[in-house]
Formats: sequence, structure tokens, C-alpha cells
Amino acid sequence: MRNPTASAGTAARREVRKPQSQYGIAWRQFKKHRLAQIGGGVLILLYLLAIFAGFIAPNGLSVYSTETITAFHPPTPIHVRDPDTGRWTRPFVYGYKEELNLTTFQNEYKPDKAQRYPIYYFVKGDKYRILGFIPADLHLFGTKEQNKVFLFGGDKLGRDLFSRTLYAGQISLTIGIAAVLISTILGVILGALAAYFGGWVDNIVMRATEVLSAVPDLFLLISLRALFPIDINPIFALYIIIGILAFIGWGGLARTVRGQLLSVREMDYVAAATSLGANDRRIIFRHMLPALSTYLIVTLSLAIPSYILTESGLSFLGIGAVEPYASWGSLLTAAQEGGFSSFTDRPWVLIPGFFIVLTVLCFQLLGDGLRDAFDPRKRQ
Amino acid sequence: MTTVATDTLLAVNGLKTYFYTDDGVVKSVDGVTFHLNKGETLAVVGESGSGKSVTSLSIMRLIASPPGKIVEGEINFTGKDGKMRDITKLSEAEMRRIRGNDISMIFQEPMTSLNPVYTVGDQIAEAITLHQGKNRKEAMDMAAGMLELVGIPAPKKRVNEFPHQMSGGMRQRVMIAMALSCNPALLIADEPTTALDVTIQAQILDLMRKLQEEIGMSILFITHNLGVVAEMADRVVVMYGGRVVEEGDVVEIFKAPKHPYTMGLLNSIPRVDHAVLKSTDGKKGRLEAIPGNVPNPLSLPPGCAFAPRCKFMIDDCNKAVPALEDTGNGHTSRCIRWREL
Amino acid sequence: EVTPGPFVYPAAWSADAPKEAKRGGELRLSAFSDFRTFNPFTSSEANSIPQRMGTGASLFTQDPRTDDFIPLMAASDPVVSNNGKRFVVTLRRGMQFSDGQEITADDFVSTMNIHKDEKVGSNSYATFFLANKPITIKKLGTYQLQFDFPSVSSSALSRMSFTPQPDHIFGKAYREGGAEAIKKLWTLNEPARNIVSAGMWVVDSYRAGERTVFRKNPNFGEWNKDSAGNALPYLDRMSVAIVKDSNAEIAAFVAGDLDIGNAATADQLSQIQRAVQGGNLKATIIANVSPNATSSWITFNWNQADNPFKQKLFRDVRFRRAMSHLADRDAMVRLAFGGLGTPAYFSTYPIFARNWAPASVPRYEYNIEEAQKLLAQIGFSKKDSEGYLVDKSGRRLEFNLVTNAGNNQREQLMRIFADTAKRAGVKVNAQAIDFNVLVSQLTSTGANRPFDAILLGLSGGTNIYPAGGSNVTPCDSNLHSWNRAGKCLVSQEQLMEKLYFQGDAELNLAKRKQIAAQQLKVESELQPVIYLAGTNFHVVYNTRLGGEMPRNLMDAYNGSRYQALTYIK
Amino acid sequence: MTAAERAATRQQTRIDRLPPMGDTLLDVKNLQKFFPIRGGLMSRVVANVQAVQDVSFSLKRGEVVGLVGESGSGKTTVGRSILRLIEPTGGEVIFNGVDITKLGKGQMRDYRREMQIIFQDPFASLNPRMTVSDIIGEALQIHNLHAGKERVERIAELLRKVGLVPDSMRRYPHEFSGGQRQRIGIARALAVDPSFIVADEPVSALDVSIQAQVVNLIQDLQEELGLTVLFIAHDLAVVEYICDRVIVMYLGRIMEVAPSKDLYTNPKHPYTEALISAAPIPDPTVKTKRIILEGDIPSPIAPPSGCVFRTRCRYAIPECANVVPELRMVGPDHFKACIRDDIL
Amino acid sequence: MLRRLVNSIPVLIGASLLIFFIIQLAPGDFLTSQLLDPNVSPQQIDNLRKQFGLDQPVIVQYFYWIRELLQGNLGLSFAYKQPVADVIAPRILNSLWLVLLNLVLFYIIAIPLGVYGAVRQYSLGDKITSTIMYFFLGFPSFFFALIVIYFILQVRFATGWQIPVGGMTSSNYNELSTVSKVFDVLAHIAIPALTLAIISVAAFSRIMRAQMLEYLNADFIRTARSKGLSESKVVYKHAFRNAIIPFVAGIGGILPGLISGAGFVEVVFAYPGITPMLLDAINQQDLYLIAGFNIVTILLLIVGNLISDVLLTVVDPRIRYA
Ligand SMILES: Nc1ncnc2c1ncn2[C@@H]1O[C@H](COP(=O)(O)OP(=O)(O)OP(=O)(O)O)[C@@H](O)[C@H]1O
Ligand SMILES: Nc1ncnc2c1ncn2[C@@H]1O[C@H](COP(=O)(O)OP(=O)(O)OP(=O)(O)O)[C@@H](O)[C@H]1O
Ligand SMILES: [Mg+2]
Ligand SMILES: [Mg+2]
Ligand code: NI
Repeated sequence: MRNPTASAGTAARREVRKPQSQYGIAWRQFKKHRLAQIGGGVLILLYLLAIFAGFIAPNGLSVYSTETITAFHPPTPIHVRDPDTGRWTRPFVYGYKEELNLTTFQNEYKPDKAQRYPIYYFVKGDKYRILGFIPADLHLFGTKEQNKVFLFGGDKLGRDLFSRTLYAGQISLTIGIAAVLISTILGVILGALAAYFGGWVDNIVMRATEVLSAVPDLFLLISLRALFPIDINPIFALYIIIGILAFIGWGGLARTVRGQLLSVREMDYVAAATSLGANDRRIIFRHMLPALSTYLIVTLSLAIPSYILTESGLSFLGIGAVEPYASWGSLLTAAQEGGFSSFTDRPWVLIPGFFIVLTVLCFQLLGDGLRDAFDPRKRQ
Repeated sequence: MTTVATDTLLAVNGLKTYFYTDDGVVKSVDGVTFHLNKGETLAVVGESGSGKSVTSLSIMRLIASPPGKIVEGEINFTGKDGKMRDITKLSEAEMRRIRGNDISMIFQEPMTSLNPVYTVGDQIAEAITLHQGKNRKEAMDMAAGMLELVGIPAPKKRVNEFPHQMSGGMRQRVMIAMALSCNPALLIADEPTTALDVTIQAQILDLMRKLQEEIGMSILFITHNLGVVAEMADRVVVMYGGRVVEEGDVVEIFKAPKHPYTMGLLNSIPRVDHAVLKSTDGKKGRLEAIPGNVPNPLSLPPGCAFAPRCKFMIDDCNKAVPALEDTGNGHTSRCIRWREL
Repeated sequence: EVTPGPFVYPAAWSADAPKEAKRGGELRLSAFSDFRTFNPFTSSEANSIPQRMGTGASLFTQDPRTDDFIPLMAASDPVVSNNGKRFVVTLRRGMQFSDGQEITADDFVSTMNIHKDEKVGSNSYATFFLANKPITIKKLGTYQLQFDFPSVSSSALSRMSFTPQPDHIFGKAYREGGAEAIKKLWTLNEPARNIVSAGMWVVDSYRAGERTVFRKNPNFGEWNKDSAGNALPYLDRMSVAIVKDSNAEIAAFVAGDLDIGNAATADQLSQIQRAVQGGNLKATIIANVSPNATSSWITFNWNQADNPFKQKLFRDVRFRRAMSHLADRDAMVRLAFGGLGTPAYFSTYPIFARNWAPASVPRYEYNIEEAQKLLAQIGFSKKDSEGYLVDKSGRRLEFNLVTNAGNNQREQLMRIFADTAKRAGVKVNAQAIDFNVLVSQLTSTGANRPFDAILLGLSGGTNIYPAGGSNVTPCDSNLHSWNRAGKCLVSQEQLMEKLYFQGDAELNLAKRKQIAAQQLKVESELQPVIYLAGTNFHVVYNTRLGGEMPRNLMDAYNGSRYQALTYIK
Repeated sequence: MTAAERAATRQQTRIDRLPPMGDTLLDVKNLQKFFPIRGGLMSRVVANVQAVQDVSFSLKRGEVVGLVGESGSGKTTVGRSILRLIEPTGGEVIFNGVDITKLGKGQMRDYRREMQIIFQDPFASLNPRMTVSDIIGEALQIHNLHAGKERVERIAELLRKVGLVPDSMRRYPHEFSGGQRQRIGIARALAVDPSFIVADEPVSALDVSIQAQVVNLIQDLQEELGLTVLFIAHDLAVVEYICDRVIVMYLGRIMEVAPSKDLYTNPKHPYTEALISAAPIPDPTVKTKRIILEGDIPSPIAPPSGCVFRTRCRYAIPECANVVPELRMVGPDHFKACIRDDIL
Repeated sequence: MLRRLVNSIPVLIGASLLIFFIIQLAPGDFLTSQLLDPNVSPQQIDNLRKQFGLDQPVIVQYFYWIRELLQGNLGLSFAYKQPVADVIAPRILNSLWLVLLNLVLFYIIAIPLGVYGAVRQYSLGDKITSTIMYFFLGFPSFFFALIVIYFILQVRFATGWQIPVGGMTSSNYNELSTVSKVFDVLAHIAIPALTLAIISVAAFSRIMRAQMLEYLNADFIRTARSKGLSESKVVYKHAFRNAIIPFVAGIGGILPGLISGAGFVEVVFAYPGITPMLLDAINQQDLYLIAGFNIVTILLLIVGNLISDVLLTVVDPRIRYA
């Protein structure tokens, strides 16, 4: 506690130091939390991968050939040495020969050493849009013409799973955040209304949350989803899912927000603002809502993973992300549909599952770290 | 204090308890030495953060570890069996035998120091069954007896009540009953009345005095209320910044303090009977405040911890931590200028 | 009057000789969907409990060797009169329900009449009507029945082959309480001991959502014998576990908990194969036994009064032939069905096509150039900046194609079609939509229907006259999906309708085939519906089972074994 | 602007804002506050916490009046009701001649500038998310008092006045010690130039050595700015130093009102007597005979009939249960609510 | 108590309205898919629609249903042609066993983990267990179940042990003695129950940990220690009893959870619980089956809340007098 100089001529050192806000302190605390930092770092990486999916992915979202079959193409190792000369060369992959084996019923692939496809950087390929609007066709890497690099192997139609996983990340990583954001906005507004106005407003909002909590989530999800025919646009359907998730999620939040606000309202500093003549708006926006921020940050970080999981559950029921779009959940569901073959014959299709687990894990660690960082009891 | 008299119950010697926190090492107790005789009441005063509670918890070996640790020093304690042991060296099991039996403790917060989900009788009886090998029935009867002893009306009924059904004063009585249930040789009272109203405080202090006379235990009384000290203590230890700055007989401390902090403290407290101080010209009197702030335990000054706030400070004060000097009559002071005061 | 003996299961129906068969044991099967009722009149799902109980109990049955109907509960072939519209059937003697009551003409009469009561809501209701006119049944004697058909129908024997239900239970209730009384009978709450069956099985125990165990009808063996004269079935029991998840089903089969594997995909076959090769399971796998009686297709909506451009386009036969040329059926089979499928070109399912669709029927196979040529003929020869074909006024060749969400194979077929179409410059906006929405779009009627193109599949039906269908071919039928204006719009439709009725009413098989070939030729040239592909049928069973059919008889239509002849080794 | 000029403008605005209405700044009449306890079906009121009952007193301009009493006696409730931070159940609060309990929200805002409060808990009373300049500036912002650079200057001035360096402006409350926070709270209260301040136990959460600093500060500011202060405390000794008059409360009612010197030397009410006697004297040589009150303060949900103190009063007579004693003058400026004159 | 009941009336009405209208708003109805059935004529469908009352306006259907409901009748399932209660009861019972065992396992795992995490806060063990828990938390339940089945199969192959891979009973169940029946069911339930427990343990053990931490720092714990109590007594008697209070308060929510079944895990393990039936019902829009089941859930929620209120007063003496 480096105290600023006090009144009556103390000789305490004058120390000009950047003032530390709540967030500053929390950040300092957070920096001590190793696992949370790792979680945060990995998440940033995942988000970057998703944002630049178009660029990093060698293929578009749904590119495959109906002539050369690449269904469940195995991952292609990238070679950097010329097998003949043993010298370093430009990275390359082999072409693969495919054959449907009618005893094992699987497409079998064998590398064809004769076909060698060098990997080039910044190749032109499928068109995509950076951040959804700037059209581009440059890809970080790829083979010339048709892409032959399958970092994560191929999916059932022979699409590059690596590319699809990146694109799926765009949906999986946003769906949680978007749903959480919307349910937060709903929850905060309604919770605040309930807390502030009390009376019948409070009654209605609280009854509504009870109704929502009384109806099982899964049922609500499926039924609401069926309510909106999907024949609009798959992406629009996604927004609907997000909306539904948010609709289901706001109840609990509103309840806590209300509780928190009611307790903040009793804080002396709110009384102080009232005594200064602050009006309701000021009290709500300057004093009461900011007090929620730390609570919200923590809840949100912990709520996002549950939405990601919910989305994968929806995909399991076939009402999540719709082809050709994919989410990690829907990719994993595809793997699930393959049953045990996905474990034995083509384990690479499980990679999207790994991404889900990783993301949820990271969000949990991050949320944990944030909770600790914002916990006033951890501070002196 | 090296010589330990035969009637010494507790002798704390060079006790250092540090907390290893993320921000650095908090030297909460940094070389505390004092002793407590049988049947005596020793008051420990000092402001918030000066290490009073940590000292008492160190004696109970209840310092949360991590982050806390007794790094150095001895705590010699003569148990009921008459043997003297160094508490810092006891095993956890041995220590548990001492806790609640030889030494017991009451805390500042009567509202939170009792477990809300058990009846007060249960909580008192727990210590009795543990240390005196009584069965539950006997223990509950004894618990009721203890409640009667501490002046709770209708004790038979009250044993079966829960803490939330009692007022603060009554809970503190329950705490005292619990502490005394095994006739401890030493009662540590860590600010037992700070949270209470004056009228209730008066009741509790009265009770403690009465019980001490009856049971004959020693009391280590921790407080920052000098009024309470004056009323309760035989001798006083004044702490500041984790160290003992002055120790002596209660009258001497109040009448002839030998440390500027003690002096400042005495001057800064308003007193009900002190109307005299008020000037007669109609202007209100002023309190003589100690300037400055309580030091930051993370970065104590290199010399005398009180130096930055001391009006008697000289350059030497900042050079080294002054030694605890004997000023006569068993009175000690940690000030290089005590002679001049 | 001759009293024939029991029905003898021909030795040729089993690959194993009767002497190899052991008696006793349990056949362990699985089913995907839950059982809903014990009541044969209200049950609507496939492979229901009443259906399973009724196994082996109908007047006639089809002999897989010839596809002819042979008498089963009937003592002999029916006596036909009234120009093929009246059938007199004599019952075999000595048949008893599981409760010991004799099976007589009364049982058949009341069963059929209850089915025919629309208030009962029986799923078999339509079976007893021909062009909305009822088939009637009459008891001529305790053991003699007379059926009167409103018109001649090749499916007459099939329609007469329903399972009789006990008149002393249902007939009685019906007479006393009408349809309502029927509906209240035999819900799943009914104790199993009260359930009575005419067929091979009777319910032994039922565990909701989990498993139903059947035990053999003790009286069935009295009139059903193997070729060595032993009472059938050999088995004591049959259990059917409900397994909602196909992985769980495969797991159970691989673990040896099921006797018959429902392997439909390459993955499932491969898992079983892996377990067999690893020595962990003893099972027989016969892949690609035959195509399935199913196919997927795309239909284009001819009723788009609001959109003359599309209406004209979809009604143009050259457009539809072009679309057929754009369907890469081999890719579909390889990608969507993992190589385990068969291309389809007609309404006749691939399994029947080999017998019913001669080479003279044209097939518009995958051929992009041909498609582009045809499209150029209707004015789409230029491409726009995005590479899509446009006509002279710049209108893009574009339409929406929908299928139902949740069916992966269909979604993949749709994608593959859209992708190849794109290569030809046709923009297909492919979407998966809610099944119910899809159905209501498809079955909507009038001059303006709310869709462009729908990809769907149909299955079921018999091989009696497998060209078109009563609810598909006639211009006013409800699955005449391309045109629901209520009347035929082009002469070919009319012709197809005419041929269909003609063929359906033809009792001679060779002649039927001829008519069918004619009908299919018209259909194929018209391409009202673009047929894509269908899956194949595989046979997988635990080798502890014996008594399967000879390989040449197995197919998707006949199945792989008679339960009566199945035994546990 | 020199300090003198500033003082002059301050005076000026003060007069413009509210012309002084006589000698009495604040007159509290029959103030009453019940907190309903809800329960049962349809959450009806099943009982009331009678936190304040029929409390009347008045404050003269520039006067410092102490309000003492045990925990739960209703001191905070009185203080907050006066400021209308909680709505009183009954009674009038006449501030400068106007009954502010009748004012609308908007009108009340003007009066808020005149009346401020300092809180007991220096930790809870500062918004942890705002910097000191935001906290103090908020007052200025609400009332559009100064703008831009001037506002910063005003904040700096206020900080200096309460003995903090202006640098503190950019810091957050948690970076300050309790005493310093209490100073920030005082600066905030002073920012709008109030004429009346409720100080609700401003020092009881502070360290002994810091207490005196803050008490002195409040005293200095009061003298310098001519503030009228209602000083709430449970510590009689502190009140004695700072107050001209003292009001003693017990269980929601006033027991005694007297000039502070008078009260300590010559308490007239048995409760005051006990309260003074219970306070320990920091002098080991003085051993007074304590009057120890038996039992606890009764529940305010069902306070005793008649005199609320009678259950713990050693002078209680049966009569005490019958009448609620009125506050009677028993000496110059000295009032008590006790029916017995034959004691003390 | 009574007040809670009265308060739950609007919830019941609101929820039933919500459920009913959501189901009805979805396109089509129970009979739509039968339009594709070549054996079912459109006239017959209209006929059935009339029989089921599906031709009435939604609001009329709702009031009809509510009237039935007030007479304790949950309606008739379209698909099963049987009263809803009869359809759901056996499945709920099946789910109940599964979820009960799951709960038991869940608490057996989660509570010690939470307590351990709190007592040894920030120890390596604490960090490792919580990371592993989070790792499991990230698995979608259906996928985790599949992995479990796969591993069981492998174990079966490797050892020949008859570990059940799905279902609730063995096929020879009916021939077993009562004791064997119990064991048979237990063996079948154990693995899905454990699967469920493992997935959900993480969240709970973290809350348990936080609760324990909160109370381990409480003043009364210090009091308990100062009495000389052993550490285990301090932790399990004093801190634990307080820490579980919020969970007792949450027991009300468990009751509907018990009958709502184990979700996708039931599907993947081919367990005859309520979920597979519900999924079918929703797919087919078996209106009254869904609505009836939901009403049961809500009623149980209300009853559960009452029960947890009662339990809470037992566990937390403060409640009684508040
Ligand atoms: N668990 C802990 N971790 C870190 N620092 C601690 C811990 N416990 C105590 N301290 C520090 O030790 C110092 C002494 O604390 P202690 O509680 O002994 O003070 P005290 O004299 O009892 O004060 P008070 O009068 O407020 O009770 C303080 O600076 C405190 O911050
Ligand atoms: N918001 C409230 N709801 C219900 N009761 C209340 C509320 N605020 C105060 N009370 C009750 O009113 C009585 C008076 O409370 P008040 O806070 O005014 O006392 P106080 O004299 O300020 O006590 P302290 O010295 O503890 O601050 C108490 O019994 C208290 O419990
Ligand atoms: Mg302390
Ligand atoms: Mg107060
Ligand atoms: Ni600090």
C-alpha cells in the first residue's frame, strides 16, 4: 500500500505511479494465474485462426471433387527432404491413390511416390472474404491447382478437414459469444428493470424467468428451432439458434443481475450519489451497472463454453450448423455418425472434437483466472 | 526477557511470523518478546495491523499456512501439568491437546465466530468431550452450567438454541463459556468487545474480571481501546509495526509512557471524564492527533517504524531498529530517545 | 371337400436341411423405433408388435423363388370369378390362435371390417379400397370366405393377405362398442398374457422403450411344418431391443448381444468386419446383396403460375433431361453411400428394375456436355460473370432445391447435384428444411405451389406392379409431386396414368411386365422426376444363427431368412 | 481568484440559492420511520421495525449537534431520513423553513446541494470503479458547478482542504488508507458547498491514531465554513469534543438532549447516566463504580410499552410502562424523556 | 410454504402456455409426415386430424387440454394412443434409476474433489484435478458416451468380461432371480451413470471448492480450531455442513432433473429412459405427450422447491426464524 502523501507533513515518499483501476489490479492478479494465461493465449490463437480462416485454410469451406475421390483422405505428411537425394527441398506432399476396398468397405489410400506436389506459399485459390466483406483469394499455403494438402485429412465428402475445422471455428467460437452477449443484454436489461422498478415489473420478469427455468432447456431448444423453418439461409438459421440460446439463457442472468443490483443499491456510495442529487439514470449507469461488470465478465467467460457445448448437442440432433456450413459440433457429429470407424479407421475426423474440448477447457481456465483476479478477497 | 520467573505462564521470545504473499513478505510479527505471569492480565495494544492478532494466533499456532509461517522465536508455555514447552516445536497433535484445554481463545467478532448450523450447546460441549473425555450428555450439562456461569438466563433452554437466536453480547458470552469450559491456564481474548456496544462491553468486561477471579487464569487481552486496557490490565504491551515498542505496568504506561507512540496514542483519544481539557473560552477543545498514516507492513522503514510519524524523530531513528531498552521497573521501551521524553 | 394338411415350408427356402436345425433358443433382434401398441388396428409404425406377432399368418404369401402368391392360411389357391373380381378362399383347417381358439372365417371378416372402419383409423385402411371403392368380404361358411373387388387388381392376393385377429376379442368389442372400443383395446398397458396371436409369435414380456420378448405361439406348429414334418418355428423366443442410436446397435451386435446386424453404411459394415477379422466376433457378412427397395429423386414443380419463367422451364422436357444428365449418380453412390448403392433412373426401384425395366427404356446418364447442349437448346448458352448460364434476356438459370434437414445422405445427394450443376453453369440453391414444411410444400395443390425443386426419397411397395404407384402416377394422386394441378398437363402423363391402371389390373405377370416397360419408357422420356440413386441391402448375422435363405433368394425384398426356419446352432 | 474572492462568491451563491430563514436551519418534527417486514401470503406487511419513533429536534445555523446511542437505536435512520435517502414514514423535516419531505424529486435536488452526508464505512462509500476526481467531480457535474479546467482546480482545492495532495485525484479509492478515504468522502460532501452535513459515525471505522485526525479535520472545516453538523456517533467521548449539544437516542426515541458539557457532568436521564458510566476511562488509576445495564436492547419490532428504556432501567417504576414520557425541559437547553424527577 | 404454492400458479400457467404454443407453432402436426405414406389417404388424415382435435384453433385446443389437466388427465399420446401418464411413467422410472445412480456417483466424486481442492488450494493436486475435470467438461456428452462404449468394447474383446455396452437389462433378464435382476440392472446402469457423473463433476466440484474455501476462511472455523479439534473434524463437521447449504437449497431442481433423464447419454447407450421417447415425440409433434411430460416436470419442480425449502430449514437453522 504505497500511500500517497497524507495531510499533516508526513515524510512519506512522493511517488508518482500510474493509478491502478480495478481492472489494472485484476490484470495484475491475472498475470499471476499461469493456467488462465495459457487458456487466454490459446483462445486468442484460436480466434485468430478463425478470423483468418479464409487465408490460412488452403481450401474453401466446401470444396471437393466428384471425380477424384478424396473421401476420408488421410492426413498428408509434409516432406521437406527429397527422398531420392536426401536434400532439403521445398515442402511437398505426395499424391494419393484411392481404392474402395470391398472387404473392409473403406476407401484405402496409398501415397503415390511418383506424384509429388510442392507446397507454395501465398497461392491463389478459392475465393473468400476477409472478415466477411473484403473479397480475397490468397491462401497461406497450398499446392498449385487443386489442393493436395490435407493437414487434418479429409471428411466424408473428401473436403479438407483442416479448412473446414478453421471455418467451423468461425461459427463455434462466435456462437457462444454471440449467444452470451445477447442473453447478457437481455438479462441485464430485464434484471435491471426488475430491480429498479420493483413492483409488478419485477413480478413479471421474475415469473418469466421462473417459467423459462421450469421448461427443460433441451425441449425449448428443439421446439423453438422447429418453429423457424430453415429454408431461409443456413447462416440466418444460425442466428436463430443464437437467438434461441440467448432466449433460454437470459433468465438466470436476469435473476442474478437483479439480486446484485438490489445489493448494490444498498451500497453507501449509491446513497452518496443520491445525496449529491444524482438522478436515476446516472445512478443506474454510473454506479449500479459498472458494479456488475466484474460479475458479468466472470459469468460470461464461464457461460460461453456451455453454449459451445449446447450447440454441439444441437448438431447431434441435426439442428445445429447446416451444410455446407459447419461448426465443430457438426463436424464432431459427423464423426459420431461414423461410429467406431471414426476411432479405428480415420481418427483424424475427431480433431474438431479436440478443438471443442480445448476451447471449453481454455474458457474455463480463463474464467477461473478472471474470477480469481476480480475476487476482492484475493487482494489486500 | 531472558530470565523466566517460575510463575511465568507464557514467555514469548523473539517471535517472528511472516506472511509470504504475492506482493512480498509481510513481516506481521517481527521479533516480539514479552511474558505473562500466572493469574495476570496482560494487555496488548496497538493499532490495526500492528500484529496483535498474528501474535495471538501464533501462540495458538493457528496461523494460516501458507501464506503465514512462524519463522523464528520461542513461545514457552507452562501447561496445566506444570511442564514448560516451546509451542513452536510441538507436533500438531500435541498442539491440539493444548488448544482449548490449556489455552483458549475468544475472538473479536461474536457474530461470525460461532458456527451458525450447530447449537451453542453443541459447540461448547465439543471442547468438553474432546479434552475431558465426557460423554455427550455430561458435556451438554456442563455446557449449560458454563452458560449459567457467564450469566445467560435460562441456560437449560439456551443450550439448545442456535447462535442466530442470540444477540451479540450473548454470543460473546457463549464464546467465553466455550473458552472457559476446560479451565484453561491462559485465555487469549482478541478484541473481545470491539464489536459490542459500550453498555454490553461493560457487561462483558465485568464478567471477564469476575471469572478471572474465580478461575484464576491468566488473560492475554488484545485491544486497541486504551480505556479497556486501563480497566482490565495489570501490565501492557504496546505494539507498532509488528514489534513491541513498549512494555510495562499499566499505571506506568498511562502515567509515564516511555515511547512517543504510546504518548501520541494517549493524547489522541478523547475521554469522557476529560471535560477539563476543554478550554474555557467556549472554543471547543482539540484532540492531539498523531500525524500520518499507519505504516505499510510490506515496506516498513529501515529504522524505527514509528519514525515517519514521530515528532521526536532524529536522523538516528532511521538508521537501525532501536533496541528494546529497560527503563526500570521492568518497563521497557523501543525508543532511542526514551530518556528525553 | 379336401382337408389339406399343414403348410409346409419348402426346403428350398432355407440353405440348411431340416435335420441340421436345433430346437429352442432365442433370436435377438433390434429395432430403431419404439413400440407403440399391441393393438393391430391402431398400430401405425413399421415392424410393430402386432406385425411381428402375425408373422406367418396370412391367407397367401409370396414365394421368393417365383414371386407367386401361394396359399398359406388358405387351403388352396382362390377360386376366381366375376372377371377376376370375386375370390372365394377356403381356409386351412386346424389353425388356432395362441389362446387355443380356432381361426375361422369370422376372424377374417371382422378383422377386415374393423380395418375398413375409418373411425378406427387403421393404417391398413387404404389396403381395402381400390380407387375409393371398398373391397368387401363375406363369410360363406366357417372355413370359407368370399372377397369382392370393385375392379380387377393384380394386387388382389396381396390385399387379401392380412393377418386375422381374434374375433372373440376384437370382433366382440367392435360389435359392442364400435370403433371406440377397438381403440381402447390392447394398449401397452395390457398384460402380455391377454394378448392373442394368430401368427408365429405372441408377446411374452414388454419393457417400455427397452425390449419386447416374444415367445412362440404354441399352436402355430400345428399347421406349419418344415419339409421333414417338424413343427415350426424351431425357436422358442424372439426378442427385439429398442436401440435408438445406430452406433449402439452396432456395438451391441459386435459385442454379440444381437443376432442380426442392421448394417446400412460402409462404416457399419467395416466395424463388423473389423471385429470378425480381429477374431472378436463370429458373423457372416454378405454385402451388396441387392439394391434396396428405395430411391431418391428430385422433382420440379410445374405449378408456378406466379413465376412463368420457372414454370416454363420446369415444364420443358429438355430442361429435365438436362438435369438428369447433371446427376452424377456414380459420385452420389460413392460419396453419399460409400460405394454401397445403385444408381436409379426410374420410378421402379433399382431392386426391381432388373426384372422390370428392359434396356429399351432410355436412361439419361451423367453427361455434362449433353446437359449443356440441351440447355443451349432452350436458350441458355451464354454465361454471366459468375459463370452461370443466362438466357437472352439475361435471366440466370437458377432454382432452389430443398430436402429435409437431418437426413445426411439426402443432404449429400443434394450437395453433389448442386455442385455438378454449378459446373455446368446452373445455379442450384440447395437447402435443408424442416421435414413437415417440406411435406406440406410437396403435397400442396393448385396452380401455384411454393417450391422449385424437392429432393426426397420413397420406399416401400411390392413387386407386383412396381412401375409408378397408385399415389404417384395418376394425375390426381397426392404424390404426383411435379404436378398437383389436379389434372394431367401433358399427354405423356395421361398415357402413364392409363398404362399404370392397365398394368395394375393385369393379372398375367408377363403382360404386366410388358405394360410396365411401356410405361417406364414414357416416364423416362418425360423425366417428370429425376431419379438419382438408392442404397444397397446387406446381410449381416451372427453365425450362431442357422436357417438363412440360400444366397440366390436373399434380397432386400425377400429378406435373408424365414424366422420359422431360423434356428440357433 | 484569490481565496478571499472565492469565499465571497461562495457566500454570494449561498445567499442566492437559499435565503436564510431565521436562526434555525433544520427542524425535525415527529420524525418516524418504520421498515415493514413482509411475509405470509401475498407478502403482506406482518410487522414493522420501528426504527425511529416520534423524534423531534432542531439545529441552529453553525451548530454541531451529536447524536449518540447504542447500535440499532435509529441514529443512521434519523440521519438518512433527514436527507431523504430513505423516505420517512411520518413527520416533517423543515430545512431552512421548507418541509423537504413534501418536495418532489426535482425540487429535492436543489436542496441536496445544501445537505450532505459523510458515511461510517470509508470502504463502502466510495465507488471502487471511479477515480477520486470522478468521485468528487460527480457532485460538480450533477450540479453543473464548474467546467473543464476549473473543475479540476476545484477538485484539487477540495483535496487540499481535506489534507490530501491534489495528485491523489487520479487514483482509485482502494489505493488509500481508511483515514484518507474518509477525507475523500468529506471532500465529496464539501464539493457542493453544503450548509448542513450529517456525519454518520465518520470515525468509528478508523484506527485510534487516525480518528483524532479526522475529528480535527471535521471540526476545522465546520469552523472555517460555518457548517451545521449532525454528528452521529456511538462513542460519547468523541461527541463531547466536537459537539455543542448532544441528543441521546434509545430504541428509536430521544432520551435526552443537552449541551454537551452539561450532559457529561450532569446527565439527567438514567440511560445517559448508564451510557457515560459504561464508557471505560483510559486511566488505570481511576476506578469508577460502573452502572452495568442488564440485558440487551429490546427488539425494535416490538418495543416495550411506555418508556422504551424501562426494561433495563434501574429506576423503573410500574408507572413507566404506562406512558410514553415526553421530552421535558429540565434545565437550560436541557431536555429529558423520563417521568421521574426524583433521580439524578 | 403456502405462499410458494400460490406463487407457482402463474408459473405453471405461463409454462404450460409457452410449451403448448411453441409446439403448436412449429410447422405441420403429428399427421403431416403421414402424407407421404402411400397407405394413408389424405381423407383418412383429415379424419384423424378431426379425431385428435388438431383441426381446432390452437387456443381451443389449449383450453380443452387445460380442462383435462385440471381433472388430472395429461391427455392422450397420438403415437401411443395411450394416456400420456401411462406412456411416460415406465420411462421416467428407468431414467430415475439411471439419474439416481449418476447422482450418487456424482456426489461421491465431486464432494471429495471439491473439499480436496479447497483444503489443498493451489497445490499441484488441486490444479491437476481441476484441469482434468475441465477437460472432461469440454466433451459433448454424446461424444464422450461413444468413446466410453468404444473402450468397453475393446475391454470386452481383450478380457472377455461381459461388460454391458447398452440397454438396461440383459436379454435373459426375465429368467433371473430377483437379486440377479438388481445386479443386472446395476451393471447396465453403472457405466452410463458414471459417464454422466464424470462429465458433470467439474462444474460442481468447483462450486463445492469455492464454497468450502469461503467457509474454511470463516471465523467460526478458527474458533473450532482453537478448541483443539482435529483438522478432519474442522473440515467435515464445521466447514462442510455450511458449505452444502446452497446445494440443499438446490435439491428442488434435482427432482425434475431426475425424471428428465440423462439426455443424449440415454440415446447413445440405448437406455430406455425418457429422452429417446421425448426426442421421438418432439420429432413427431406428439403434442400432448410433450406437453404432458413438461407439466409433470414443472409440477415436480414446484414440489422439489417445496422439499428443498423443508430440507433447508433442517440443514440451516437460520431459515426457520428468518
Ligand atoms: N493471512 C494473511 N496474509 C497476509 N498478511 C496477513 C495475513 N494475516 C495478517 N496479515 C498481516 O499481518 C499484519 C498484522 O495483522 P494483525 O491481524 O495481527 O493486526 P492486528 O494488530 O490484530 O490488527 P486489528 O486491530 O485490525 O485486529 C497486517 O499487516 C496484516 O495485513
Ligand atoms: N432497511 C432496513 N430494513 C429493515 N430494518 C432496518 C433497515 N435499516 C435499519 N433497520 C432497523 O432499524 C433500526 C435502527 O437502525 P439504524 O441503522 O438507524 O441504527 P443505528 O443507530 O444507526 O445503529 P448503528 O450504530 O449500528 O449504526 C435497527 O433495528 C435496524 O435493524
Ligand atoms: Mg486483530
Ligand atoms: Mg448507523
Ligand atoms: Ni496497495
